[in-house]
Amino acid sequence: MGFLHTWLPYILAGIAVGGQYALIAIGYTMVYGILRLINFAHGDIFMWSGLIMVYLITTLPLWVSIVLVILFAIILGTTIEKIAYRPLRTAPRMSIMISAIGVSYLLQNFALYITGGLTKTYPAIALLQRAVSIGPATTKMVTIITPFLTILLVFLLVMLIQHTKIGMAMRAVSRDFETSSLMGIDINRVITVTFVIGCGLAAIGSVLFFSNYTGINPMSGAMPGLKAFVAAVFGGIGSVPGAVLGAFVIGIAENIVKGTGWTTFSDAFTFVLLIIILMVKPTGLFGEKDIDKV
Amino acid sequence: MKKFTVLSLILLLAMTAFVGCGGSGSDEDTIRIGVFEPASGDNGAGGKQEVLGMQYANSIQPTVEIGDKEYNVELVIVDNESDNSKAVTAAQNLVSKDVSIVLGSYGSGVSIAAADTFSEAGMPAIGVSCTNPQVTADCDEYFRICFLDPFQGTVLANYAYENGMRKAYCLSKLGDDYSVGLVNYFVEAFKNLGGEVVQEQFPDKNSDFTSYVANAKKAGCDVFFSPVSTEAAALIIDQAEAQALGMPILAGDTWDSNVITGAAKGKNVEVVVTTFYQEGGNPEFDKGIKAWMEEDSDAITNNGGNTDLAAVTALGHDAYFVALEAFKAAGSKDPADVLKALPSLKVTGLVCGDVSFNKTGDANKSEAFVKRCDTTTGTWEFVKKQSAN
Amino acid sequence: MKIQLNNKIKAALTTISIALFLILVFVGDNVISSGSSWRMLITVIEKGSIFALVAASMNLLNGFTGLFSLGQAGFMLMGAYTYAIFTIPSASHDAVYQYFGGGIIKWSIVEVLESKIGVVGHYLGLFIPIIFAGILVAIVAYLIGIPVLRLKSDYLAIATLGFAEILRAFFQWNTLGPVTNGSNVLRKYTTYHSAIFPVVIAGICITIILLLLNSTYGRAFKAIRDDEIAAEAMGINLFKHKELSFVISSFFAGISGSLLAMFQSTISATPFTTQMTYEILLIVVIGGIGSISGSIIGAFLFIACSEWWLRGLDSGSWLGISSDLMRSGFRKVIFAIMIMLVVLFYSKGIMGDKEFSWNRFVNWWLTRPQAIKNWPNKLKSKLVSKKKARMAKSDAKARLKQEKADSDYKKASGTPLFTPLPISDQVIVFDKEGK
Amino acid sequence: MDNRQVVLKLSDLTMQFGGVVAVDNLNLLLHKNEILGLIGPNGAGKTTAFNCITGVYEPTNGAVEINGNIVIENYPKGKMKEEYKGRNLGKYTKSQTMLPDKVTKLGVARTFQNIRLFKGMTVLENVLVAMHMNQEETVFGATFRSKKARNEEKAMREEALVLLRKVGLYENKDDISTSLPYGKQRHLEIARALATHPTILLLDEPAAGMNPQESDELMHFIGEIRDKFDLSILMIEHHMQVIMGICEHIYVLNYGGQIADGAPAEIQANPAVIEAYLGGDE
Repeated sequence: MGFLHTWLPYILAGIAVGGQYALIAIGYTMVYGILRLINFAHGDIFMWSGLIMVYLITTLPLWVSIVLVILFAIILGTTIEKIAYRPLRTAPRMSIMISAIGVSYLLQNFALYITGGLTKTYPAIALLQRAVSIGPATTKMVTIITPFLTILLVFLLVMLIQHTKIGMAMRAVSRDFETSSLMGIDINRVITVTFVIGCGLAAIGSVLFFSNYTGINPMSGAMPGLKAFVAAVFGGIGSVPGAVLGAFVIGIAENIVKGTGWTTFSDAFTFVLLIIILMVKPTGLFGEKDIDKV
Repeated sequence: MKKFTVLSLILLLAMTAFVGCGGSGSDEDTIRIGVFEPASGDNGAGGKQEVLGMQYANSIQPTVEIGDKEYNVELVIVDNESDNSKAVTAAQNLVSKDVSIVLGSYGSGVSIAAADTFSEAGMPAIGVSCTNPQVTADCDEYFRICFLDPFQGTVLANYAYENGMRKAYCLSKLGDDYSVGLVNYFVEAFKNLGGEVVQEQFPDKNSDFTSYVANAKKAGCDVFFSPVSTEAAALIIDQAEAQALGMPILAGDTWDSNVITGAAKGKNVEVVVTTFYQEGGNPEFDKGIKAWMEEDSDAITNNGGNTDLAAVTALGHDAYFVALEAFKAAGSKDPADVLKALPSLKVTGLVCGDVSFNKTGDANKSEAFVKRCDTTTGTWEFVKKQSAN
Repeated sequence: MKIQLNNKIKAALTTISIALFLILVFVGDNVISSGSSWRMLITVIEKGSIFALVAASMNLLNGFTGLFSLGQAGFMLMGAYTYAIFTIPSASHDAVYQYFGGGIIKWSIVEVLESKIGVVGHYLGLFIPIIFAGILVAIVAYLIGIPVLRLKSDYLAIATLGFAEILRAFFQWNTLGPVTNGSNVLRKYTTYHSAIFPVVIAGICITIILLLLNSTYGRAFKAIRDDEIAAEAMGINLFKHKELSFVISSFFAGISGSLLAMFQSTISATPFTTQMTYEILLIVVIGGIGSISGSIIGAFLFIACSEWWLRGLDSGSWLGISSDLMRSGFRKVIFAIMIMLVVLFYSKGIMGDKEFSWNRFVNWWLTRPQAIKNWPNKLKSKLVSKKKARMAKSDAKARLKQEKADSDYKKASGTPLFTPLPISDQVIVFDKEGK
Repeated sequence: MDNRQVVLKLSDLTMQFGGVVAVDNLNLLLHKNEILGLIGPNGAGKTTAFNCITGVYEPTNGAVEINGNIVIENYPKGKMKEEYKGRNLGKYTKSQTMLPDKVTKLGVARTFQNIRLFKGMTVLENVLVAMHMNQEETVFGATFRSKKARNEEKAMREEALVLLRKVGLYENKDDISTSLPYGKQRHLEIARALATHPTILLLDEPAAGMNPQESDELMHFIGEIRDKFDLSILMIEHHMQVIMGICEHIYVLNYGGQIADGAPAEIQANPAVIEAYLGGDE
């Protein structure tokens, strides 16, 4: 009981932030699955979703704003794919990754310009920010809602991947890009859908994340984005359940590290975890080994 | 073909840039004051508020008479991005724009980083709200018009101890000279008084303060001392409310900002800060600057959306007038002459109290204002004047 | 008509231009007063040469060995700290390490040598810590390389990025405070006195990199970049050569870090973030992946744009244009857009993978009048070919539509669209090397 | 029986990927100065066998012996133990692998089915890369152009040029390797392999994509280099004309398994081989 009393707040915080990382990580893992691209701009799409919410809420009602934010993220994501990734699809992999880094740089700097470099306060969503007590710990409602919502969304996503035609096409493309296109699958459509799902989930993640940590500045997306990516690698990049599991592990571990006084290393710890997993099982928890073709 | 376009573009850029830069600088009737402040990054909000004070001062007093000649005063503003590595080039940029004196910065880290640049160029600089002792300690060119962290730390420790707090949780940001320094001086003073402390640091770009608040509760502290940037402050206040922190949050001058009052409004938290200026201390100034801001929507945006005054704005205003006095005393706009005139300068009639410099170039200040946030109205209420003894 | 210069002329041209450049820097540094707007030229040259070095070192890894590594900022950080720690004068220790009782290293290499052998010692004291910083970084890189270099492309990138972040946290660790001053700035250490210093050091280092690349080892690196499997079949030990490239690259990154420390005159771990690595990478891309001369040009352009030429965009008027849009941050937006344009439309960068050559330069210069004259025609033919491509594309689209209709028809008549692939449960899996 | 010395011996070599047996119990002997053919329909496991010999893959079971020494040996372990479908389980108990560069250093050079030249480099540089492994000078000496490094570099260039002259690429020495016509690229690959000073040469479909005249030339060329460089050659080839023309002995694979081996005439008459080819796609 004493243990729980001490550690419950950290675990709760870890689960909440883990769920939010999970929603971002799905975007990374799916895009990587299809395009073999670390979409470095994904974290910034997440940040922009938060930023747009700040501007929308001043004139529009909450629910409309949330829907618009999700739409915005989807449009932003697919546009980036069309402009910055699609033309480079046949180029060497390094070029497309550099393009992703360039987009990330642009999104951050544009946010810097729009906000004037100031931190914006995320609008209070009463439902999410209400304080609740669980045993000895007091926390925000969003902490409780996040894991359930995350798991629900992931369940829906897995159903989609498993049982719909587009889901099947996605699996096929992730298996073998070229053969799939020869088989008559519309690759562009699959990629667009992937970005739609990834960015939509990131937008939902941004609502949850920024309701919990209410400051948004141009760099707000960088660290969560990086951690979500690590979560995706941890779980075996390409695997949706793996990414979710990885995200929860990283969220909880990070908070426990902070709780034990190693606060200097709370971010670095994520990377230590990453390097350990890459050394022990380079393909992550759920990833599958494969063979280089000679 | 491609190469040609790129190269000609580059050449064009280079040439025009030279022309563009070379064109300015020989205007006889203008005197330039360099403003070395962050407009982005961690301290962007504070930096902008500080610049507002200077701009307002410039609007009410746009000229200065040196000898018998009247000069127009022009502010040359450069963004140091709250980043120590960008600060050096930003400072060099200012120096190269033929300014006569530099004002700033808001934060200590960038000022320390730029000190050598100013020193090499023989450029006098007046720190506005950079409170870390290292800014002026080894730099003859740097002066400042605010109090110092050892003083502020002691004041805060005294306040805490006098109000029955015995165990303090101190949170600073990694790599931030201001918060690390102030926490250090606070801890020293608080321990001397017989208090007990728990110290922690959070990394750059951190936005999750849940665990730090939980740590403070776990350790059973009486006060949460976190003199960090306003960005982090809003997040800390938020978490304190969410987890029912149950102890007052104590901070230094950076927190004297409408960002904090905005964040704390309607929340069940107690926020106490020490600062340079209390709104209402000089009604004429308050009224003037508010009217000025209301005319300019950009100014309101830069002030964070309303006209609530931050102490740094008042300090910025004062810095501008100190600079004008320095010109008058020097009788010249040559940086070397201004530098010679500064040590013996005495300026009165400022909003944050008279300014004179001691041997290291720091202003002689003996009192700080203690303010508490009224969470129902979202404004600051004056508590007391606190001294170091 | 193509002009071929003989080697003697080329060597002479190179020597003369380097000498002229050094004289320019030296004279400029001493003549241009600090109040002049031309002073920024010297600043840009100083910082530019430091970034040229680190970009060249990154190019050695990314462009010549084909290792996508993103750890450069971490190694620079380490180099900067190593240099700073060993050159803080003993008199300043108490002031610098004010929270750590003056630190535990109470001496400075510069002072020790100066007291022993005078002025020569002072200058020697500047060089030794730089080399030492490079060596220390190289050793750490060697250790990091053992596990990390077994990883491929993206995984390698993310692991090196992770190590850079770990290094940063490590240097900020309070427990190491007596050495690293925790997360506080290090300052007061000895720096160079003339802008020519970083230019010369960076120049020497870049020359060494070029020499290395033109040796048999350089060829082996390029072979690994072009085709790992074929390189291995040619008897090239992949791991040994990757490690070699990684260590050498880190060595120079460490040296550029110590130069950066000298340039900035204060150093703290905070700015050495992933963002900094990205910026170095963008320099490499702008200059051309696989071209050292490209990295040098890229570095000077990047620094000049971000620190000097575009600054006007932030303050309301630039090149005589003024606009309300131009407020704080506008410079960076324009800059980011420029970079994106390079990445998307000039993906080979300024130099592609070619090095600067006098022959090409002279011929390029001589053909300019003709090229300018031909420009309208060229543009026209380009437009025509673009139009053709567009038409071909729409044709292809129509064909695709037809095919789809066919396949729909087939589907309706019972032939499956594609054979479902055997995919294990809910897991999407792929091979590492996607095409 | 062949009395020449055995330079390469594959014993029960088996390679299984997941549930697919790509090479099934291959036993093969290559004698000194012999030209050996390895044929079979597409997907028969020929290239996989090459990859096992050169260390690119780790075989699942079996051993590779070079010049009388076992250099690679393996047996099914871990998950593979249950999944293993091949034969001779338990016969091998040692696990010994060798990286491709080490195999090359032992004197086994190879070419690739889908030409793998270093695309950014000139013809001469491609050959020079292959000589790098014999360089004794350290990276330090090479960078700073020590006397030793200069001498080595000079010797390498001379040797490379000799080699290029021998394979008829001297005129193309400064061309970018990938700009060469297809046939010359094949020649360059062989020259590059020769530059590693091999005793055993593995050729993976050297005549692929060549017209009858070119492949005829190639056939003579292979015979020539065998004599000039004192080589033992193992080659995979689809062109029956080439195989039958120069090979002394032929092994036939189908679905990973070895279905026949013998002299060219025997193979041509072998019903199993005819069956495999008619049933296959080649």
